[in-house]
Amino acid sequence: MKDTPEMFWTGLSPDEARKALVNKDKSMRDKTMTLKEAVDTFIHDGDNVGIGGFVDIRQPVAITHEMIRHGFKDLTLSFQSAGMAPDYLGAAMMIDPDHFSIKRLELAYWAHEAFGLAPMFRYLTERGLVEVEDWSNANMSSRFKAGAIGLPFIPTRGPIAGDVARSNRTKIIDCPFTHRPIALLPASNPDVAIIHVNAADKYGNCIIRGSECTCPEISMASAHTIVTCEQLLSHETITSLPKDIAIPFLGVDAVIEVPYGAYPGACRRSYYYSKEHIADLHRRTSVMCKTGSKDELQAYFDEYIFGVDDFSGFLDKIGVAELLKLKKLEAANCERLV
Amino acid sequence: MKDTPEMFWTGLSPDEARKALVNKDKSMRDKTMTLKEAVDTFIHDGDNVGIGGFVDIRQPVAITHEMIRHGFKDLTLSFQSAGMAPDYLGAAMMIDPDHFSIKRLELAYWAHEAFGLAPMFRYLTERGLVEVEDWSNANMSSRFKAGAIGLPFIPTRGPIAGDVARSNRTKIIDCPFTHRPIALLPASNPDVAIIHVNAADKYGNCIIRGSECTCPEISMASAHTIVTCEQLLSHETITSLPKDIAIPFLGVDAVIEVPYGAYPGACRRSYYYSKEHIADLHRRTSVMCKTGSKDELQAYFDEYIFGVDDFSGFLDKIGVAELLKLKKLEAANCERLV
Amino acid sequence: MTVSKDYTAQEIIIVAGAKVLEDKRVVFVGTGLPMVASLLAKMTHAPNLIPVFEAGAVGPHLTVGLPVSVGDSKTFTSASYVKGLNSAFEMTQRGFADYGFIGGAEVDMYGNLNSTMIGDFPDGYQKPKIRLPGSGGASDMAASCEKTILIVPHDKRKFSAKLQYLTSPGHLDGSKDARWKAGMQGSGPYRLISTKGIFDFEEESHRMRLLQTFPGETKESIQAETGFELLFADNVTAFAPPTVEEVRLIREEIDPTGIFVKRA
Amino acid sequence: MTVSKDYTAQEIIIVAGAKVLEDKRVVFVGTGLPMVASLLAKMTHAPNLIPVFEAGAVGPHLTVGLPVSVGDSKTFTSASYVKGLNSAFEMTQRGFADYGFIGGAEVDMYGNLNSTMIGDFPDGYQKPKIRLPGSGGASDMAASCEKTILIVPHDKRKFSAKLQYLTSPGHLDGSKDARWKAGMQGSGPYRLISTKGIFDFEEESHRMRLLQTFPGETKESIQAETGFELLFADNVTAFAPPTVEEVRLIREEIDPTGIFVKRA
Repeated sequence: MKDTPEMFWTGLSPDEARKALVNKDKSMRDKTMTLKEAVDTFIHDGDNVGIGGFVDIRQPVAITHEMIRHGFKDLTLSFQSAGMAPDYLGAAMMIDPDHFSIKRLELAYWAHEAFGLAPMFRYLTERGLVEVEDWSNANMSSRFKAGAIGLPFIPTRGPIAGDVARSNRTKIIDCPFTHRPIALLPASNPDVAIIHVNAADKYGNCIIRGSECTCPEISMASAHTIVTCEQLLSHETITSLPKDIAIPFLGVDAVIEVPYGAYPGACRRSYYYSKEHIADLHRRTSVMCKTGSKDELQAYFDEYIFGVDDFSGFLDKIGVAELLKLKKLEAANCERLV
Repeated sequence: MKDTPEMFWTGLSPDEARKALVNKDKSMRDKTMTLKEAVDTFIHDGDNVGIGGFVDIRQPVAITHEMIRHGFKDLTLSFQSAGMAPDYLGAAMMIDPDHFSIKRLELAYWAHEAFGLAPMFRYLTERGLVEVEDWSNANMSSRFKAGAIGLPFIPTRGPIAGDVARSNRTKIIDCPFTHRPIALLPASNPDVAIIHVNAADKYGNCIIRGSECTCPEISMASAHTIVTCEQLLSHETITSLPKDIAIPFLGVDAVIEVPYGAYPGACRRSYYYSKEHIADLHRRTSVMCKTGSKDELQAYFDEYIFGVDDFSGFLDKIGVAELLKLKKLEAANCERLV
Repeated sequence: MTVSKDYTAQEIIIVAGAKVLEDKRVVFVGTGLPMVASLLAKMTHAPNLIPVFEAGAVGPHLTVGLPVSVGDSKTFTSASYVKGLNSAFEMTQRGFADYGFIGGAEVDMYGNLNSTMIGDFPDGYQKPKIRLPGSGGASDMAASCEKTILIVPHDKRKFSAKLQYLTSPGHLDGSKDARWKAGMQGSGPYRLISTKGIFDFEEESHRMRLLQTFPGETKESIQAETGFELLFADNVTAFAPPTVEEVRLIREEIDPTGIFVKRA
Repeated sequence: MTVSKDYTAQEIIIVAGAKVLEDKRVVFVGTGLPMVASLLAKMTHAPNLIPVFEAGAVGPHLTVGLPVSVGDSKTFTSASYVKGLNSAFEMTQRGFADYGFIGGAEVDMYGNLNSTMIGDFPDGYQKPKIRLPGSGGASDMAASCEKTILIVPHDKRKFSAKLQYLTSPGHLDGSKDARWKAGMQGSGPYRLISTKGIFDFEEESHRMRLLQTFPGETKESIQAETGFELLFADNVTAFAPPTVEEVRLIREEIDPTGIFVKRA
């Protein structure tokens, strides 16, 4: 019915994704480790990285900081709508592409809603430094879902007409039941998922408050999953309400307790956004976009990422007052005692 | 790749299902009514009825009793695995097909696991009194899911080879991405869903404990949904933990508080199975299968269904001791204070 | 109701957007002005409006303040359902969303929208002149909400004869049943609200048609700032300016800190 | 370990089934004897076995007793995940289930199973001689679990040259890559446990092959009760009878009220 781009798989093909799971140790075992160990073990150059959260909620910020300290080449980033996580990774590429580079983006949206555009996205795309494949939010969410449930594709009634479906690997067929056109979306099975959640046990059973975004789907779709959590709880506490578990231990490979691990983004029940911190990073990035000078952006990275050993070092620089302020704002959002 | 049965839709076609929703009042309004009103308003002769629960857990028994008192003709019953609900409806047809009749079954399984076969199923099928379309549990669950999410079909890697896919409207195509065969299952959009849940508010927001079975999918797929609940709670209480809501008010048309509404089946946190009551109904049905005499089965219906005005009349005949015994057993299953 | 003499272009858009919404309907709310318009509708003629947000919240009462994101924690408190993105879009695909608000950087005469890129598609797709954020959920809402309400600031380049990229499908080429034939659901663009007036799409041609002018605008002034030929309703009327009370609600009750509504 | 002199046909099946299961693996547990076998495995050599039930429970510790149904409340207490049927089957389709137990009223030499009907398919489908319960989740497990373990009581009519209905796909016609070519995942039937012995499926032909005989049986006695020609492993061994402790665990700890395991 139309020319579709040539088919290829990024991350794992459906058959590779199945094989990866068959051969995997699925046992209920202690998966706690340091974030450095997790990033070093489960992320590799060239990987397709599935990013959890949505815009600036529950973005896996601490994991991106550790990835930047580590350095990676030629990553593919897959997400529906994201802000802070690709911001950090994109800015890292802007200041030193030899240390950290993104090859490709499969996405629906990279910006910050009320907090404005992502200058990193404009910088990388308008200079042609990354490949882009545009999808919609429902497209990307469905692609992760297809990957999570072992299907090679999933149908959608979504943006079947227009240029989105022409920018990507969507295939449009005649529905064999209704004989109307329907779009088929190829599954996404990333090599590794990076996810921040509210609580987890050491086996990787995760509780998410507020929107689950597409985190369960990305975790179950990926060959490996790194989870940071606000709170590490006992298995007995986590399973006392089994229906609260959004991601079962089977979908998780590494668990790290990182309070405020999504800061300066928000995490329901724990903290609201730091609009100011986000704006500061964007301002420094915009300077580089406009003047070509990376000094201010480099200074941010030197202070907050390269200048600390881990995310607790970053939080020390942010300071207690800021963190308590955001905690208080979030308690009001939730109308609850903390 | 193979001959597939001719395509037709039972219940609503995908396009009809969409239209039914577009024209529907979706407002948050008081949907409480009597079960008699609900059955009279939302179920009609010839309807495709989607049955919630699984085998003998959370079967909508009270609703089936009211349906039998009302009398219906030529129903299609759609479910994955069910026990007590089709048992009652099937037995009603056995004793008086002029008052109550089933035309067709779309199902994966009708029996009782540890509690044995369903003699009603054997009676109706071995005499050729109902049309049957066999599917698997994942097939039926996926078909309801496709209906719930507005898709005309959903792919599956399930029993693509063998006779199940030859018994039904599955279509097998070459996957346009992997070029391996894949099965496509047509959506199921029943005319009406009958569902029993743990708790609901008057708008129809439902909380389910233990397995959600396929209840959310069936509710969202159907043109109308009748929900009975163990406990009617305030909107504020139900929404104080929004993530516990398994079915939103948008998917519900009638809400009736019916404690023990799944008895003699089980309902997590509330009561365990009554193996004895189930066995008694089966024994009476088996007599009719073997001897042709419907007296014992008729006596059951006369006493427990036609002889009472509503489900509370049935419970009165069951008696307090039995209900308290099953409640106590279930508390032990859940390891919790009641 | 006293007419306000002190309102901004954003505020008249918000008031117009609110008025399009019927009470007791489900509205899929995008970020920004649609949130403010939906809250204003709820506080005025549509107290039982049901908002749905794409991160997954259904029907929150929004008593804890204006969300800054469609995934904001404020959308989950008192919600009647919270799963994730798939659930929100699946419900919409099923037919549960009566209205959806969408915006874009460009719109054409059939209500198609661009929020992806300025430049040459497909040849310049990998190196656009200006890269916009991308579809997000806009193209999904455009495909599957029953009716969509478009919000686009009015200028000649934004109201374009030919989009540089078609992100969110409207009435496509305007031909009969074009959306249906393409495989989509929903009846497509229902209203467009710009900084100059309110438009619908004529039943046969599906072309943009001026219904109401905002204060200070005329058919001619609006056509002059539009990059294609507009249709005009038989009876183009003047849209009443916001009332003092509406402006007060926006500034004092809904967005007191100016998250989306700028004072200037 | 003392060998028991007092065990039933069900009990030796349970012991054999338990022994097939490796520790730390995921087993999709069907109703009946597979539940007892999985619990026995957990209590003996496989304490970290992970049971999955098709109503949706993943990894419960099963400390509140033997479930009577795969949707029994006992499966949810202490579970690590509970959604519904779709989630359980989706996980299996994805590849999370290492083993699945399935049964049937008929099995053929390639491990295909019938649990739907006795009669003439397709002509007599709408009026079968004997109507069985139907697939339930069996055909899904057969298609998508990585390895399946079949449990079928041994008699000549049940071990049939030609199934009257193929519910749960095994090795299909036994040809090379038949399952793969048909579009399924999983390597198919891995073991079959009958009331007479333990079988695998030969690598090339995918035909049923006797590995071990239960006490009192020989190659010949088993072939005599099988409706097709069996293959025999090079070294057919005798399966050790259940131990006193295994029988005690089954009767006293796992199924004290005889839900699935009959005393006779």
